[in-house]
Formats: sequence, C-alpha cells, structure tokens
Amino acid sequence: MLVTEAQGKALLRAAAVTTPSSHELRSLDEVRDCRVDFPVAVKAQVAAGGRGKAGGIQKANSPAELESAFAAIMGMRFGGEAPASVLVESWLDIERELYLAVAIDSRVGGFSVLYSPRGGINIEDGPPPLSYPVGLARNFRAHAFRALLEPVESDAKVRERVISTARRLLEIAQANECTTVEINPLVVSRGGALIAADAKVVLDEAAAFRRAATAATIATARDKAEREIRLCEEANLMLVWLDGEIGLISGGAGMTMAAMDAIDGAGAQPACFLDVSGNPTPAGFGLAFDLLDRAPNVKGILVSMFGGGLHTDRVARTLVELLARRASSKPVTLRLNGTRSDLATTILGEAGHRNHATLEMAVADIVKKVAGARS
Amino acid sequence: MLVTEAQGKALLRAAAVTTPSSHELRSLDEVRDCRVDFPVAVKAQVAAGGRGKAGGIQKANSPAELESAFAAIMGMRFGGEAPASVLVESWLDIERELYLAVAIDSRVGGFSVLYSPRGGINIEDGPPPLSYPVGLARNFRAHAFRALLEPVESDAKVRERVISTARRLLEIAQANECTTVEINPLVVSRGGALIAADAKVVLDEAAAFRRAATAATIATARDKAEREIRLCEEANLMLVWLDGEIGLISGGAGMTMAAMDAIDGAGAQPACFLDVSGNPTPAGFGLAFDLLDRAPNVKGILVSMFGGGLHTDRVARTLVELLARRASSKPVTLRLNGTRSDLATTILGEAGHRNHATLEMAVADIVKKVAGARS
Amino acid sequence: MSILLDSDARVLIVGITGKFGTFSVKDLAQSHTRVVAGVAPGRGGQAIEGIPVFSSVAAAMQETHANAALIYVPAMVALDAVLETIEAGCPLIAYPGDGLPVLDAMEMRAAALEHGAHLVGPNSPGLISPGKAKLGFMPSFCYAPGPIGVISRSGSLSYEACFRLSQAGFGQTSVIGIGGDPVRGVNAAEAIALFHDDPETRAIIYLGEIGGSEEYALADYAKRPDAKPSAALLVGRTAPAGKKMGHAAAMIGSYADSWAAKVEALDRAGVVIARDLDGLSAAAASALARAMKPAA
Amino acid sequence: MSILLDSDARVLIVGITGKFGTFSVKDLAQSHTRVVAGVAPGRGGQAIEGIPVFSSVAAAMQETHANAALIYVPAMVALDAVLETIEAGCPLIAYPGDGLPVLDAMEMRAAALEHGAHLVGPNSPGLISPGKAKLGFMPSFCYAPGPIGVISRSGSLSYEACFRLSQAGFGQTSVIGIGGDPVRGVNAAEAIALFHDDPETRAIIYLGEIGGSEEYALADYAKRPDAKPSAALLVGRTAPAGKKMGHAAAMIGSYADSWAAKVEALDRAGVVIARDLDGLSAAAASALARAMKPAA
Repeated sequence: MLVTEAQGKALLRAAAVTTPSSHELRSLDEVRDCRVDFPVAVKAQVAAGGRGKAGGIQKANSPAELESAFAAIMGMRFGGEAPASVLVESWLDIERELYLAVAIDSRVGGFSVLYSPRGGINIEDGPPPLSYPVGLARNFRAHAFRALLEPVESDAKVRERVISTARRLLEIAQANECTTVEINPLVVSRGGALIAADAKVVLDEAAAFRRAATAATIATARDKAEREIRLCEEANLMLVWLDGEIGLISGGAGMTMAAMDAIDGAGAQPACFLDVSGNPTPAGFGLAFDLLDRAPNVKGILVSMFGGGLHTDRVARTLVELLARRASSKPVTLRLNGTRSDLATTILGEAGHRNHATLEMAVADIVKKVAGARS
Repeated sequence: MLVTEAQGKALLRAAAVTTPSSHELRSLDEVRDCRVDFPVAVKAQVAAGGRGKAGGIQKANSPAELESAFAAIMGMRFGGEAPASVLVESWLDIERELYLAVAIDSRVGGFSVLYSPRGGINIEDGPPPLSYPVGLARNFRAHAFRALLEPVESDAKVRERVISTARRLLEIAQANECTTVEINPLVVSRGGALIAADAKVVLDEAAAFRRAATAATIATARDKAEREIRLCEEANLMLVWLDGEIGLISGGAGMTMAAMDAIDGAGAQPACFLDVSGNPTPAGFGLAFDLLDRAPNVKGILVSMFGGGLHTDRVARTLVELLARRASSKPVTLRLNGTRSDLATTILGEAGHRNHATLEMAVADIVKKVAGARS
Repeated sequence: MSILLDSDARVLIVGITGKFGTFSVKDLAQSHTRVVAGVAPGRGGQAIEGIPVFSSVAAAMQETHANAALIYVPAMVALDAVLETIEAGCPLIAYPGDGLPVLDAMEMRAAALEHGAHLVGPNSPGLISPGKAKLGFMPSFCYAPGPIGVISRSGSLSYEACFRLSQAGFGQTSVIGIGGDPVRGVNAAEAIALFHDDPETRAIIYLGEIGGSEEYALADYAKRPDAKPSAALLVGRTAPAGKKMGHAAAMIGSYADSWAAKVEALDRAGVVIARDLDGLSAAAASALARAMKPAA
Repeated sequence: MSILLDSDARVLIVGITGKFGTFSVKDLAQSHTRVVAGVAPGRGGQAIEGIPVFSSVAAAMQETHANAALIYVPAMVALDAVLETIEAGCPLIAYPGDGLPVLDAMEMRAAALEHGAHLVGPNSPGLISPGKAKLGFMPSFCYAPGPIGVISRSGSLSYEACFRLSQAGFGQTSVIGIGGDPVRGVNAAEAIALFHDDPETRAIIYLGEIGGSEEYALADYAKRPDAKPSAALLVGRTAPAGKKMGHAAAMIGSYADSWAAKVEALDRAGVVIARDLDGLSAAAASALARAMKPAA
C-alpha cells in the first residue's frame, strides 16, 4: 500500500533522514495562515505515481501563486484520486539529483538497494540503477555497497553519505515493514548535504495485524475507495475494474488472469478482474452479479470456476438460485469444471442453463452473445 | 532514559499490544471535559519508578473523585519529579496479574525475556522471574520460550499469548531502540485477553542520532532538568548530586567512584559525582568550581585527577589561574598524578598550592580541613 | 523419481487441531500420503483422526521420524512454527498460508537456507509428486505421474493447467507451487535446479505471471547448453499496470514486470511459449519432443 | 605469554585520518607496537605518518598481513567499520569509542562470535600486553610486564590501579578493558577464560563496579576447583540507587547490582576483596601468594 509523500517523509524524519522543511495544507484558510519563505514547491498529496509529470508539483514565488497552485492542484485527479492535501516545501538549492531506494526483490529473497547518480523524474529513461542485493536488512554491509558504488559514484563524500542513508532506509523499511522506500530525487544540496526531496513508501499490508499505522492507512484507503471496491474487500472478493465489456467472475488470481487473457484471445476484452474464490457463497456470487449487472460497460457475464477444493455442484445450486431471481437481461455464460462438475452440469441443465466444458468454449460463447446483443 | 507510561503505551499500541482505553490529562479543564466510564485509574505520569507505592495511582468512582485525585497527584513529587500529566484509564476487570519484560542483559550480550506468573507491585518480593536469554532480538524462538514457560505457567492459552506478546515486545525494543520494555502488570482479563496495564520503557540515549523520538525525549528531559545538571551536560561534564559535604572533582567514571569510596573510607561523604574528564579545560573546571562553591552543602573541594592521556601540567596551570580569582573560601585540596605530574607539582607549588602524592593523602587532607572548618 | 517429496514421505502436520489441519489428515490419506504426527502446543498426548498429537515439533520428530511438515497455522504465528520445524531438523516444509508479512517470509527463507531445508511457500498449495505423495492441499485428481516437472506461482492456474496436461497424457514428476508472494522459500531458480537434477524429469513447465522477476530465472536456465527443454505459460497479458492482480507479487511496476518483456526474454532463451492455457499441451508436447532428441 | 595481543602484533588503524587515528600512530610507535596500515574509505594510496592508507580493510589486510585492528570512527559508522574488519578476517579488534547504540554493540558481539574474532570494547581503552604491544590508547607508563592478568570495566580506574600495581612490583601479562557499556565484545567470563588458559598469568585482578552482572562471572569462575587465584576491587560502594554513574551500565537498579551483593558473592567464592584502591596491592600480593602454593 503506497502512502502519501507526507506520510513517507514522516517516517524518514523519525529515522533522522533530512527532508526539506514543509507544511501539509488542507484548505485555503490553512494556505493563507501558513508562513513560508518563498519560493516553495507545492505538491499534490496522493498515493499514486506519476504525479510530477501530471502537473502535481508546482513552484510558487509568492502567496498569490501559492494560493492559485493550491487551488489548481486540489482540483486535479491522479490515477483517479483527488489529493487530500498539498505539501508546501522550501524550494531546494540543488547541486545534483540522486536516486536511492530500498525495495523487496523477489530473486534476492529480500531487500535490494538501488542507486543512480542521476535521479529525477526521468530516471526510467536512463540506464537501470545500480542494484546491491542485500536480502535481510541486517545483511547490509557498508563495505560491500561501497565497492559497488566506487565505479558509479566518483564523489567520495557523496558516496559515504549515500551509504549511511541507504542503511537508514533499510532500518526504516525493517522497523515499519515497508516493501519499498524510494527517494527520488535525493538532492545533493549546494552545501553537500543529502536531502530527501521526495519519498515513495509502500507499506506491507500483510503486517497490519502488528502495525497500527499500517492498519490505519488501510482503513483510510478503504474509506476513500469507491463503493464497489470496498464492498468486495469487505466480502473477501478481489475486484479490479478494467476497460472491456465482458464481466468476468472467476476463482483464483492465476485462473482469473488466464480467463482475462482467453477473452482477449477471442477478440474481446474483460471488464474486470473479479476473483470470488475467497467467498464462493450465495453472498459472494450475489455481490459479484449485482456489481456487474449494474456496471454500464459490462455487456455480458462469464462465470468460470475450476473446482479444486471447491465443490462445483454447490456453486451450480447457488448460480441456479441467483439467476432465477436476477432482473438484468445481460447474457450469462457458465463454466464449472473440476470437483463434482458432472453433478454441476446436471444441476445447471435441469434449470435450463448450459455448462460449458472448457474455458475456451465458454469464452467463445459469451463473446458471441455480447457481439450478437450489440449488432 | 525512562519515558512516561503514556509514552511507553503509545509504543505498545503502535505494535498492536492491547492497552486499556485512556486519556492523558494536563489541566483541570481537561479533566472536566473528559468523558470516561467510571471507575477509572488515575495515574501520575513521571519518568521515575516506585510511583504506585508512593500514592501516584488512585481509583476514582465519580467525576468529583477524579477531580480530587487529579489535583492530589499533580501536587505530588516522585523522585523529585513533578508529574506533567495524569493518565486516566478504564478500571480493569482483573483475573490475574502477570509480569513480562524484555531488557538488555549484559551477561547474555543482548536481550533477555523475563516472565513471572505473579506480577504486580510486589514483584520484587517474590521469587525472581523466569529469564529466557535471547541475545539478538531475532534469535527469539517461540518453542524455546514455550519450553521454559511450561513448568512455570500452567494455563496453555495464557502461555501462547505471553509468547506472542514477548515477541511483540522484542520487536518494539528493536524498532525503537529500547533497552527495557517492561509490562507490570500484564493483566489477564476476565475474558482471557492480555492487557498491558502499565508500561516501563527505557530508550537507548546513544541511538538519538538516528531516532528523532529519542532525541526529542532527551531534549525535553534536559529542559526539565535542574539548571546545574543541564549546564554540566552542555559542557560535557557528568554530574550527580549526592548527600555529603566533600565536593569532588575527578576524572573518569571509575576513578570518580573510587574517590567517592575513598572519602567514605576516611569517614566523610562525597557531595557529588562530578567527572570533568570530558572537558578538562578552564571552562570545564570553571563550571565545576562555580557549582560547588555555590552549593550550600559543599564544605570543601577535592580535585583528584590521574593523567593518562591528560597532561596534568596543563591542569595545574588551569587550577592556579582559577584559584587565584576564586571568591569562595571553602577549602580546596589538589591531587594531580600521572602524565607530567612532576611539572604539575612544581607549577602548583610556585603558586603556593600543595600537590598531594596520592588520592588517599588528598582525601585525608580535605576531610581534615572540612572537619576543622566545622568545629 | 521426483523432487523433494517421494513415497517415503512421513508427514507431520503443525496446527493439526485447526480446521485446515484436520481436513488435511483425511485428504492426505486419500492421496496415499502417510501422516505420522501432528503438533499443537499444549495438546500433546491427544489424537486427531488417529494421528498422535505432540506439543512440540522436536518431540514429534523424535517419536515418529517425520521427514516432511505441512504447516497450517495463522500468519501471525507462522514464522514461529516454521522456525521451530526447521530447527527441529525437518528437511522439507510446506507453509501454504497467505497474508504473511514479507519480513517473516524473508526470515523463513533465510532460516531454511541456513539449515539446508527446503521450504515451499508461503501462499502456495504446496508440493505434489503424483502417485507418490502430497504435501499440500491441491486437488489430487488434477495430477498424474509422468515426465514433466511443473513450477507454478498460482494455485488455481496450476490445478487447471495440470488437469489439462494430465488429460492430454502429460503426467508430472512433481508439481511445486512456489507461491504468489514476492519472497518465498524455494524460488524459481531453485525449483528449476531441482528438476534439472531429477533424472526422471524430461521437461520443465513453468506457470508464471506478471510482476516480479522469477521468470527471468527460467530464461537464464534455458540458455545453459545442458538445460532440459522447457515451456512456459504466463498469465496477465491483459492486466493493466499499477494494479495488484490478486497475488501480492502480481503487479506491473516496470517494463520488466510485464508479460511482453518476460515472454520476449523466455522466447529468446529458447523456452517454448504457450500464449494461452489452450496452447499449453502443445507446448508441453513440443518441449518433450526436444527432450527425445539427442543433444546436438 | 599474554592474552590475545603479543609482540607479533601487526596493527591496522581504521579511521587513521581522524584525530584519534593519527595520534594513535605515534602513540603506538612509542609503545613498540608495529602499525602496518591505515584504512580510510576514498583515501587509499595516501600515507599518514609514513603508514600506508587503504580504502578498505580487505585491501589493507591483504597487502600488510595485519592481524589486529584498532578502530577510531564515530559511533554512527562504527558498526559498519567493525563488521568490515571482522569479515575481512581480522582476528582481534579493539573499538574504544563510547556512545554506541546498544543494538549496534549486540550486532558487533554476535558477528565477532560468529567469525571467531575477539572484539574489545566498545567504551574501553583497549588492550595492552605490557612490554609487547598495545591496542588502544591507555597511557603506557602505567604498565609493567608481570604475572597478573587485569580485567577492567573502567578506563580511568585501570590506569591508576595498574600504575599502583606496577609501582608496587606487580606487573601484568595483559590488561583488558571490557568497557563500561552493557553489551560488549569480550566480556568478563570470556576474559577470565583467556587468562585461565594463559600459562604466564598466575593471578587475575578484576576492576569492577556497580550495575550489571559481569562480576558474577568472576564469582562463578572462582568456585571452580582449578581456578587461578583472583582479587577484585569494585567501585561505587557509596553510589546511590537509580542514578547512572558516568558509564551506561553503572547504575543500581536492583539489589544484585549493588556493591554489597557483588562483594558478598565474590567473597563467598574465595575472591580476595580490595575494599579501596588503597588495598589493591595487598590483595594482589595475597592472590599471588596463593598461586605460589601447590594445589591442596
């Protein structure tokens, strides 16, 4: 779970990593009351990337410019999200911009430290950053990182400060259970000090049971999430809206993606990733159908479940009941395979529904139905 | 550095250790505005031990009792310290009181976990708690602790919850750099849950350079400390006031204690532990003399320095100058030994001061002078 | 042969008194897997479905000579249970649970490596060597013995993929779920090495997805001159960037995470690519056909 | 003989370009100790007082075959420097600095134990084997060669105590400062074991204080039938409870921390007690006299 720059910087400051002096402002009144030395950077606070390129960071040279920047930014949307606040920071006197991050790296089985002597918003266009595979945070070794840095960073003073800061970032990630702590840019000031001008911090949601701050962030995000996503999370379904027209109800993350790809392979597009394996009950399927029936872009629904531990005959009974009292006329295609699927086919058949033998047949069927309904 | 219960409990809550619901109150207005369900516990917030036995924890059954308990507690002193606030907590329905702590143990070279199935304010009168030597926090093993707990704690449910809580306390100690995290009592509620009814947390002051919270706590304590202690800390002298009459200026913690003991051995008592080895300059000695000359209980001053790296001739010159312009008539005895002490003896002698050859001779001299001044 | 798990498996279930643990006793028995002991602290001396329960893993290992453990405990005590099992000397452990903090996964992985144990999971159905033994909760009817080693990041995908392979006559030496989390016990590179060393495995099928970098381990392997032939099906071709697709690790954060980048790397390394689930059996046949040919 | 440090010492100074490091080069030369290399990242190729400087400990060790290191770097980078030195294979390291976070001291101690290295410190003047070599900053004139092994928690106390012992004719095999912090490299028990195994050490003198529990290690040792005779001087008899007396570990928190409790335990175990610094030479004489007698 990505947190805002302001939250991320609070974690940095708690571990004595230098950040610019800043004010987080939520209203025009706060903007008017705030005393700052101009110029300042005015930065949208959203838990989404790409903010800088989207105009979410502006420079203000006067109170009037600050007010208008605040109003402009608060009116923007970033990845669909409205900023809850802006961060107003003293404008930095920049000698050089570095990139420094610690992040979980699956091939390392733990953390890697990433460094580039040329950071900033175009970091992704340059060569990939240097990667120091650390593993467990406690395996960080200054001398090992130094040996890797020497060919990349020629300024010995900067090198030593980068090493200290990297150790600090690992301590932050460990103590707060973050999967990413990225500083881009890490500014070398004219005086030679390193200042974290931005912070991208991702908290490990799985640690919420022992991290009150993570639990609170998840709760806040849930409150802010759109209603459908929240309903699904509460019901233990996993929903991601997509741009297509085929409403997909499936089981398991991997098979749901496989079904999405199969829909694409048949010339259509999925309208969602919707995994009901966490709650394959009348309540779970009921919510899934309700959401897809109401969604205007969904033109038809495909239910595809492969029964492993799941008994597909139970799913069939659930679907028969649900379809009987459903009001929507959007076409539906069913495919239940695996454990007790013969019985499922019988149950569906008796109620007048066809159980398709394979995912591919079911996909072809729903794509045809949706195309037919359109023409 | 011991923090208050309220600060300690904030650390516990951040790691999802259950604490009673509470309000920290600083004024009678806050007390009157506070909505609580009675009865409540009213607890002095001081960074000092022995609060319970000294009357710093009271029960209040009504708003009127809460007001009077607040007023009473805010008027008390604990180890010389005035409470900055009281914590008002819901009165717990207690099934049993346990003791659980993690603390640095020098023979273990790291943390030990301490547990007693009978906690509470009389813990020190009972048998010593069970000690599980962990070392590095990451070496905690639930199964090893469980094996130690089995003969001591017969309730399997309590045992498992104690194990989980112990792991959590170690994580807190590690993430916040605490040398002690002690919960006494850890309450078993009627429902079987474990609730931290108190918290004694000691922060490692040496970690202040990378822990903003520790640095802030030290700064607050320094602001609250008496003026003399603060002046010494700022000047890099180490001062502890004692009850005796011999003002002792010495070098190094061990030798300062040795000199204290020698004074005791000669039938007198030291007025202070005052180690000037961190700043053996005119400024350091000047401050030391200034404090001791002003202290009414100090009847005479002993300066005892053993020069290792320190050049005692420089100290002699400093003392000659200082004594020449000193206004106080309290007797002074000098003893400079070690590096260049022959020269020191000459310098002192030329100015009319005697350099005693040994600590014992110097102690005998100042004790005699003080006794003479008294009679 | 097979990897890690064979018909001599003597399985210990940690958390045997829980719902999953008790279910698993019956399920494993149906898969001809010998369950010899259960562990539940404070419950030593009891029995569950006829299986003796011990209060510690060490006691269970000593009494029953278990050599594989299946761990069904909640995420908040999973690290404790896995460390206890590793340190009791158990050489093979499956922890299927999901929702495990990644720091705990890192500790588990490090402890397993340090003790030379193999940990399967977290967030995985476990490991099965069809016809021999099962250490997990995958549906046994999906599997059949045969010459293919299967590695999968997704439980659901592996069930259906193996069901299709088995139906098409492509049985498996072993099927290992390396799990959907970013940090895991046995990872792709290690699973590949195990299959490489297993004489009965003639080809490797990798069931992967977007996000993370495990797939590149297969590309690295496939470039080796002595590599066994391999095929891969990656899902998530149509997933958008920046959204987590169910699994903690299934998110496209950079180009290297994407389906296109991974497929390109695998294809260039000589891995047979199945574009869809539908093409998997053909890909398996193609890989196996290469295995038949003598090395050039 | 002596413990840990002998005349074949080849000393490496980490942080040689700092004030302490540069001072130490001259000071050690005056104590007939061979300084062979210095380390300062980014300063490799320079020389300080004629000593070659390297950018890493590994490079310095390889070029100069140093076998002991003295580390003068600030507390905030001390863990990094000590880990680098341990992992470069240096068997003996003194880190004298104070103000080290206790978590870092724990990591240093664990790393030293894991690699079989001996770490002296933190918050200690180091180690000296009089007449042979010095690895620290204690004033050399206080020491003389002889049969007594000295262990001390306090720098200042050890200088004056050893000065008095030397003046009274009681020279030392080695004097080790185990430091004033609660967690240390070589601790009392380990230092005692080293002196026990050193054939030239005929008696052990322990200079301790209130707080902590290290003194009980000496009591445990003294009860052994094969123990060498020992004497102890503990300071802080007149210190109040609950106040830190300069050293991080010198605070009375419980009865066991107190002077009375420790002296009682040592006395009961047969350790000769010096009540004051003044009584130390007599205690040394008494312990040495016991060493002269054949075992009963």
